[in-house]
Amino acid sequence: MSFVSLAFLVPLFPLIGSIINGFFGLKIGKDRVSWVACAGPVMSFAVTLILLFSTFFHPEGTPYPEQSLFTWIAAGDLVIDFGFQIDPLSLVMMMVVTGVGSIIHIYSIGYMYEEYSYYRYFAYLNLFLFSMLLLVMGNNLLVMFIGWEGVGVCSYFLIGYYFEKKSACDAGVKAFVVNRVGDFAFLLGIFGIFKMFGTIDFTEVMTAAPTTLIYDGEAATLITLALFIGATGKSAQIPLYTWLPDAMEGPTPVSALIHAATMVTAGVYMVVRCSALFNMAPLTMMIIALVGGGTALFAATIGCTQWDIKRVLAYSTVSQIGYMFLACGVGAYTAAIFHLVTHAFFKACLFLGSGSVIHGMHHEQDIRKMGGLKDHFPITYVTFLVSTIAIAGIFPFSGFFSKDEILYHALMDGNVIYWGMGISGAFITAFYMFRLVFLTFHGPSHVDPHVHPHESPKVMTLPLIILAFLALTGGILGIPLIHGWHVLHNWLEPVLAFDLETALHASEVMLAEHGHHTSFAEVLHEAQNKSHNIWLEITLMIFSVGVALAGIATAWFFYIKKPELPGKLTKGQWGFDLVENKYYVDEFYDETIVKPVVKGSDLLWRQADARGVDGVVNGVAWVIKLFSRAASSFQSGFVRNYALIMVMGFIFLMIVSQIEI
Amino acid sequence: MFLTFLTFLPLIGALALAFIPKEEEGAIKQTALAVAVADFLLSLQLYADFDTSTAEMQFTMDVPWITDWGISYHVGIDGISLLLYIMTTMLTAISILASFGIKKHVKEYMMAMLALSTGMLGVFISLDFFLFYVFWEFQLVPMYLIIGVWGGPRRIYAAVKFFIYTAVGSLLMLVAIIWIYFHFHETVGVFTTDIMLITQQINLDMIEQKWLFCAFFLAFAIKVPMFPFHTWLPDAHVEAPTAGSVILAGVLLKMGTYGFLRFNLPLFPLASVEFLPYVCGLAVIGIIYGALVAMMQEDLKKLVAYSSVSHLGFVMLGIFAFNHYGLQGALLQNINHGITSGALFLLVGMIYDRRHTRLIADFGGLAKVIPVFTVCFMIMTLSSVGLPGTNGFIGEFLVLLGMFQNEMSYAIVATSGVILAACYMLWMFQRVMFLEITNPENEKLTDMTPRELCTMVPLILFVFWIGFYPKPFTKTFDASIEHLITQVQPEDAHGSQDHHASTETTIKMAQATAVQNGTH
Amino acid sequence: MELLIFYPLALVSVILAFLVVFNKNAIGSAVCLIGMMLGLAGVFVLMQAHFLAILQVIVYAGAIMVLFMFVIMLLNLKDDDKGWKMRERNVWLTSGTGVLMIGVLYKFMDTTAEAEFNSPATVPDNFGTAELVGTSLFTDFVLPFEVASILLLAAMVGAVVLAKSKVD
Amino acid sequence: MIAAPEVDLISLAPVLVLSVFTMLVMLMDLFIGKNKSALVLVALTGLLMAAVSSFAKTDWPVASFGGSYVVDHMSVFFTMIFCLSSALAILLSVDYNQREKIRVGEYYSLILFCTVGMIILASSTDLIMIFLGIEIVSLCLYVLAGIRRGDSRSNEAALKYFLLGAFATGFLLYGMTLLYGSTGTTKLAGIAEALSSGEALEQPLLLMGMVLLVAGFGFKVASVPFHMWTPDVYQGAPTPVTAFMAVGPKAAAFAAFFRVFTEAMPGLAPSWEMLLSIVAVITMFVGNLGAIMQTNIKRLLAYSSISHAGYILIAIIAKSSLASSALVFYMLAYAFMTFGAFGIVILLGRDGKENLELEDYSGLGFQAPLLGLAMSIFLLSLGGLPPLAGFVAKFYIFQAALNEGYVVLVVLAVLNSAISFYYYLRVIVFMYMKEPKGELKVSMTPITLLVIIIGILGTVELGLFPGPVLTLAHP
Amino acid sequence: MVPLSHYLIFSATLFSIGVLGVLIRRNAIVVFMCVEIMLNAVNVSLIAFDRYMNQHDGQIFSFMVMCVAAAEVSVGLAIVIALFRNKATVNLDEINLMKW
Repeated sequence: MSFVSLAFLVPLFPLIGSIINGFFGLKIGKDRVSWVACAGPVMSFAVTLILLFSTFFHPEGTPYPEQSLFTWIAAGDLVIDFGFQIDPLSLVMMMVVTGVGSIIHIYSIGYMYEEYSYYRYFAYLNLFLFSMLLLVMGNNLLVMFIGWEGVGVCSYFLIGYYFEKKSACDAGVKAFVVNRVGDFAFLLGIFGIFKMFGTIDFTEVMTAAPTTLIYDGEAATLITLALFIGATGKSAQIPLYTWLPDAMEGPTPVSALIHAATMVTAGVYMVVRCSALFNMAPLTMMIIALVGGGTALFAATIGCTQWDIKRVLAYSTVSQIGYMFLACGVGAYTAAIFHLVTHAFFKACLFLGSGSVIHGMHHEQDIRKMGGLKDHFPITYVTFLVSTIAIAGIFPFSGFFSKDEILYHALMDGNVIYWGMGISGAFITAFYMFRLVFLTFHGPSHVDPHVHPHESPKVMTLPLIILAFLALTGGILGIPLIHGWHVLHNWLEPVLAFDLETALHASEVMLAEHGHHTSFAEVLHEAQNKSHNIWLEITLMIFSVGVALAGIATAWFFYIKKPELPGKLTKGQWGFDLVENKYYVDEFYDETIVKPVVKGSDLLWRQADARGVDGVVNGVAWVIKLFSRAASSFQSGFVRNYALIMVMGFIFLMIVSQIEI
Repeated sequence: MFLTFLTFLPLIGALALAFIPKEEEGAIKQTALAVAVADFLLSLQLYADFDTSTAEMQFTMDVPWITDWGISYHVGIDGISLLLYIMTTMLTAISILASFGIKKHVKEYMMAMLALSTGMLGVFISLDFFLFYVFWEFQLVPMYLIIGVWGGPRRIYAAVKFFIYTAVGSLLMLVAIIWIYFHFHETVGVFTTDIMLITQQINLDMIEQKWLFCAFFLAFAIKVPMFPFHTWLPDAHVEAPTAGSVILAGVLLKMGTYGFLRFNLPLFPLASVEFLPYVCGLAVIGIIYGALVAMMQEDLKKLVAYSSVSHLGFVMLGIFAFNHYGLQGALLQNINHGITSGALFLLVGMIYDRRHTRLIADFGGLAKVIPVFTVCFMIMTLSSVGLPGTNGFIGEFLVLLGMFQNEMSYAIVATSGVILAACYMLWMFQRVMFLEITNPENEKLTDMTPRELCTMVPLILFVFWIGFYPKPFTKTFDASIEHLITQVQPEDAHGSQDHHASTETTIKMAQATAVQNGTH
Repeated sequence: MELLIFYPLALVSVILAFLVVFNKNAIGSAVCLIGMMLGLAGVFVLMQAHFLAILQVIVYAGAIMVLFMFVIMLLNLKDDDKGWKMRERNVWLTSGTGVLMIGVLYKFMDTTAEAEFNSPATVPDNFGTAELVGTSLFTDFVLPFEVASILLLAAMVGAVVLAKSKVD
Repeated sequence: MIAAPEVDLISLAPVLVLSVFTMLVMLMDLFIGKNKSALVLVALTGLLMAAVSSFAKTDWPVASFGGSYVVDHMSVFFTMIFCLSSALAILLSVDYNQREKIRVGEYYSLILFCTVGMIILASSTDLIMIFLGIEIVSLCLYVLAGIRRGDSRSNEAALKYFLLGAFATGFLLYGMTLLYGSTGTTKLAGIAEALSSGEALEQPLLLMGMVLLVAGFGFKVASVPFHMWTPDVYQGAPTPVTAFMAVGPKAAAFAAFFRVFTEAMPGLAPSWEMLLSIVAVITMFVGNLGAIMQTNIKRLLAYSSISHAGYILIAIIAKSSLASSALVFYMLAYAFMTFGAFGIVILLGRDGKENLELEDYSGLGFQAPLLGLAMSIFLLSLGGLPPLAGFVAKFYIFQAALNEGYVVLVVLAVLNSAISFYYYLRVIVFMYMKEPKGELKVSMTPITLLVIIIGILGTVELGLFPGPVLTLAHP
Repeated sequence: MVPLSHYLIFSATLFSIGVLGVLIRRNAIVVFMCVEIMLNAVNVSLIAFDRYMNQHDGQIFSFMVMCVAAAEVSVGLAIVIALFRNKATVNLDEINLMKW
């Protein structure tokens, strides 16, 4: 018996939890709700572990097992199974999702306990896990797409959890709609893949990709571009990132789980999952790298100016995911996944920490009204600091390893521009993260005297400790330098293996068939000549740690040493205003897309539809009525009129008959 | 014979109702419901006995009717009509259950509903042009009465508009039918109105096909309704009583798409291919336009009505994809739309019964007061949005996939409709269900009654059933779709390569384009 | 020669017809009508339709017109019909129609004048006599003749129904 | 020596039988007392006998009286329709006459006289006979329209009808004269022969004669622009007479119209097709458009009958034997629907108040459900909704026209059908969708109900199972 | 010898005068008299045709026309009388109870 047949249990447990809580949550009481809710992810985690261990013994070189539950859609030659794929990549994601998910579920018990619709929260959260697991486990694009949209909708519900707040609702809708824009492109990508491959099964597509697509061909570029746009929607990249900061309207654990650790990284996962396609499209790769790097830098700058503790973290998330895409863009998929994992740890911890603070501060989120909290929140402070150091990339915290791997690959496989963007982003990251720490936990207290800050209960701090520990040690997964020690790399190798030579050769053959003799020898040569330069890597590491420290120092200077300085410096600076207002991107979208669409629709309805299209219909009726009035107005009741009309009619017929002959 | 019995059972029921005294409203309601439910349950037998391996008509019955003109009572069901038929019986039962709250003229109302059911069922089973036309027009009358007598304030306007608008279209179809009748006699030598026979043997040249296509198109496009023939729909929906809207959205609109599948494609394959750009263009416009206009609606029913315009655009797109995916998607989307929009109208009707308003602005914060209702509404909203895992997704996906294989550009534009769908549905949902309760009247709302829940539960089940396991539904289509494609295909030989072709040819085509536009 | 008789007769008839239309007095109109009918009788004679000419005088100018006079007297109509004025809003319509009518008439005359009708057949002497007409009436046209009786009967019943004084 | 005239009394049997019964009615009226119900029986018997005797000759077509009278498929079928419509009219009048205190003796005999005229009209193939037939019918109708002598509307209707009718007779007569003048004969067959030789076609007067005939017949069948009398007369005439006028005489006029144009002037077809097409289209439009604004049910039905004349004209234009069957079938279907509808109009009237405004129909559908249903059936059938007689009839006419290739005409007719639904539905709107003003009191007089039931049966039967009648109607 | 066209034109003229009279007179009886002018005009044509074709059909026809005219006059005048009893007028412009 293969353990893979247990795979379906992984998403099933949260689903059951969700259904129980959703339907009976109000009746069974909060305690039972908590149990049911946490049991789901924890059991899933357990099953995932089993699957993980069974995969350790997977014979090399054989395809990874898939579990097909049933034929989902069948239309002609299109057969889509509802199936799961258990391979190293999905297992990594499943571990993250169920692991971090379990922790956050536990945390939520404490955080959400006072809520009336506690059960609803957990029902959503379990449902989210279910969708997320479908996303990562699906063995074809469409199952992935269920999860893809499912997490979107759960995110919508959870962002709008406080549905009485307008801002929360708006944020939810915004998140969903912006995600949908991405989904739109994703769908097109799926269509394109089907058109090219005749299947949407991951294994088949990825196997066929090198020999079916033409390297750098139009089809490859367009499909991957569509997929990538889909990813930008889900993973909050330029230009579709605007929903994520607003998504902070949701409860904080949600931000931790969905908007930091799991869902937003789905885009990265998808790109990695389809790496074979992306490898065929260097143009797309370039775009991905640019967008990723750009986002990393861009979001980081905004992060420096925000005052809401969660928003800072949100922009930080956007920025960190940018790094992951940067990695994808240069073909360093392992690095992307690595960063994804470590980011899940430290960012979840950061969010939960901020949640703890918010909880203890009675839902105060403005860091200007905090300060000096480290005494009130000892555990939170320590864990928060650990994660902050991790994100800043200080050795030997996890963030250091993953980020440096990305930066290294950006320089080696990409170019100095990518690296430049990355490294400047790193500096700013260190700066604004420590700005956050300093403003929140250090310095003088600005706490409202009516608020009595208090540390959170154990059920909340325990997860913090676990996550902080992971953030500290997560780097083990990818210790660099020594070949063979990069656990994650070895682990993912079979999934990401890509034979560029065969692919290029196949492309040459296909092009030749159409009379285009193109040689990809140069590309191949370039790719093969890349070698691991260990000294360069070490240099880069030292440099980037230095940069991070510089960032921390700057933050210290501005916010501890001379706390009055930032205010003075930024006052009246248009540049600062620009950044503080997030480059007015939201306003820009509002003016260029939302408002025109709304106004246009209104016009369309009131003018085009009601007056135009329906106007024609009613106009016809009106004309008929008019004619009708005319027709009966001849009926004057006077006999001689009638006779007159008869004569006129006769004459008319006379004339007609004369014309005819 | 069984089919005939099923079809006329509601009418018999309606006649039986005539003998129950007016005052005994309870008995009337129960009898009507019993008849409708019995009809539904019995119609399931059709599904059980249906042979999915053949595209032949099944359960046929062919009795000479007007022999002088070669008209016969010829009925039967194939994969295209089976599910529509069963859905009709189901929605009839549900709408009758949903109309128990009706206040005035209960007896007449129930009679009209049952008569309407017979009319609609007849449309789906008719295999004779004359018979088809009879049913097609016949069902207008009960629907007209349902809107006009039991509808809202502007009911008369809406009812008359509905009737006349539809009649205008179908009368031109009548002309076309007669024309075909004579043409068939001239070319084949038989006076007949048998659809099967004519479909098999008719031989029309391009010009003739074009004209006839247009005549049929108008009739069906109005019924669907396609942009720009859609304006009767919002009015009819807004004014119709709940059950009327359910039937209207659930079944009546399907007659249009059914007509395309049954007549336009098989009879006029050349013209269908010729007009593909226009029809698809209109469908795509309908998708976008319906969505945009729906976004601005202030009335819940109107919003759902415009969303129907948008959804039916998808169905049309699927039909004109001319391939298995598209057609399957279209057929499934037909069913989906019946379930989802039907449910949405039911839900809107429920809050209308409580608040006597449908204006979105009058609501807000309902989620807190009526949670069960909110959940149902949410599920249907998401189904309407086309969330994967619900029925809406499967249909839209297949349609768009099919169209993408055929004509990429339409599919791309149409796909953007899914974004807009999210916009208008969620925005509406937010304004109705979320936010603070602004209107104190909303605080006193009561949640769904068991009866109302009874109407919703089957629909919700279908939403997820089709969403996760559509096979029992799609398998009924397969043979018929294959058959339909072969009917359209022969004339479509060169164009068909890229839509029906195997993966290899698709790849080759794509490669050729890649070469032409390649970056090298 | 015949033209010399035809023209005056025709002229007089036309003038009398006009007088019927333009006479302000109903009695006057009736008298003119009688005159016109007599004129027509003359024209009939000119065409050798003697029998019809006699009938014209007896039935038309005699019986029918007497009935007219009788009713006019009976109703004791005053000169409430002031001439031939028409309702003003129809002036333009009527005049337009008149113009067109004249056009049609012109067209008619034009075509008739242009048409080369065969010169009249040489008719036997007894053409138009009661004998020949009667023979025709009782042989070829016996059915119309009989049917006319139904017509007259029906008319009689009708006239009685409507004109009976007692309303019951 | 006078040659013995060719007399074929057997061909003439229905006319003779009916004439005899007519006189019988008149005579009996004088001798039986106050209770006149026996007259109804006699009249109905007469009509029945006439209908039966129309089958005295079965080897159709039989021409007699030197080609001025014919017994053929059309004439026999029309005779049946006339007898049916007159019988229905008489039945419809029984209660009405009692209510309105109309002298029944003359009334019935006039209807019978009129029927005689109609039979003559439909069977004649001689211009003189046709002229006489038309005059018999018209004279009876003038009187019938004005038979409610105390009612000024009735008077007015009679006067209008009479003056315009006489005026139109002038046109008709002039047309016949010119036709006679250009062909030298009054027999339809002779005219056709003369025209077929081609020489007569050159006659300049022929065309004018044809136009005059269109005008003359157009008046009788109430086609635009010679329809002006219709609404007023239909409204003013007693309701049973209106129903009668709308069916019997109209059918007769159409029969003659059809005969004259298709049998006598096939050679001129290109020109009169054109004219009639124009007339038909205008008629349909004016009829339907005019009806939309009406608030009086009788006026509404009058306009509706105008529009129906337009549809029927299409059958004349199509002029095939299929068209003649279509014409016959249409008139039969029309008879059932119209009598049914007018029956309900009569039922709704009461002493002193006829309740003819649409407002008076408010709530009828729910207060008298069966009557409402019946009225809906008649109106929808008039509109041409399947599966009712009106639909099959229209279907038949469209068939005939399409078979001859008149697509545009049919499309226009079909559009008109759609327009017509508007006002038919309007009545239904009043019956079902408006609140009643007060309590409706409908006196269910049995004989009128009988007519309505016959109407329903006919309408539904012809709609659902037209087979047998179609077989009969097709030569 | 008078040409046929003369008779026809004469007849047409009279017919037109009759039509004119119908259109412009208000007195119902006079209007009816104008109709009689029209019928007479037709009779002229009929007999003229007869004369020129040496037939009797036209004369029979005009005989029937006279017959019909007589019948019409009796009915018509009866109608006028009936109307006059109710409304005491024969002015056509005052007789328009029913219109539109």
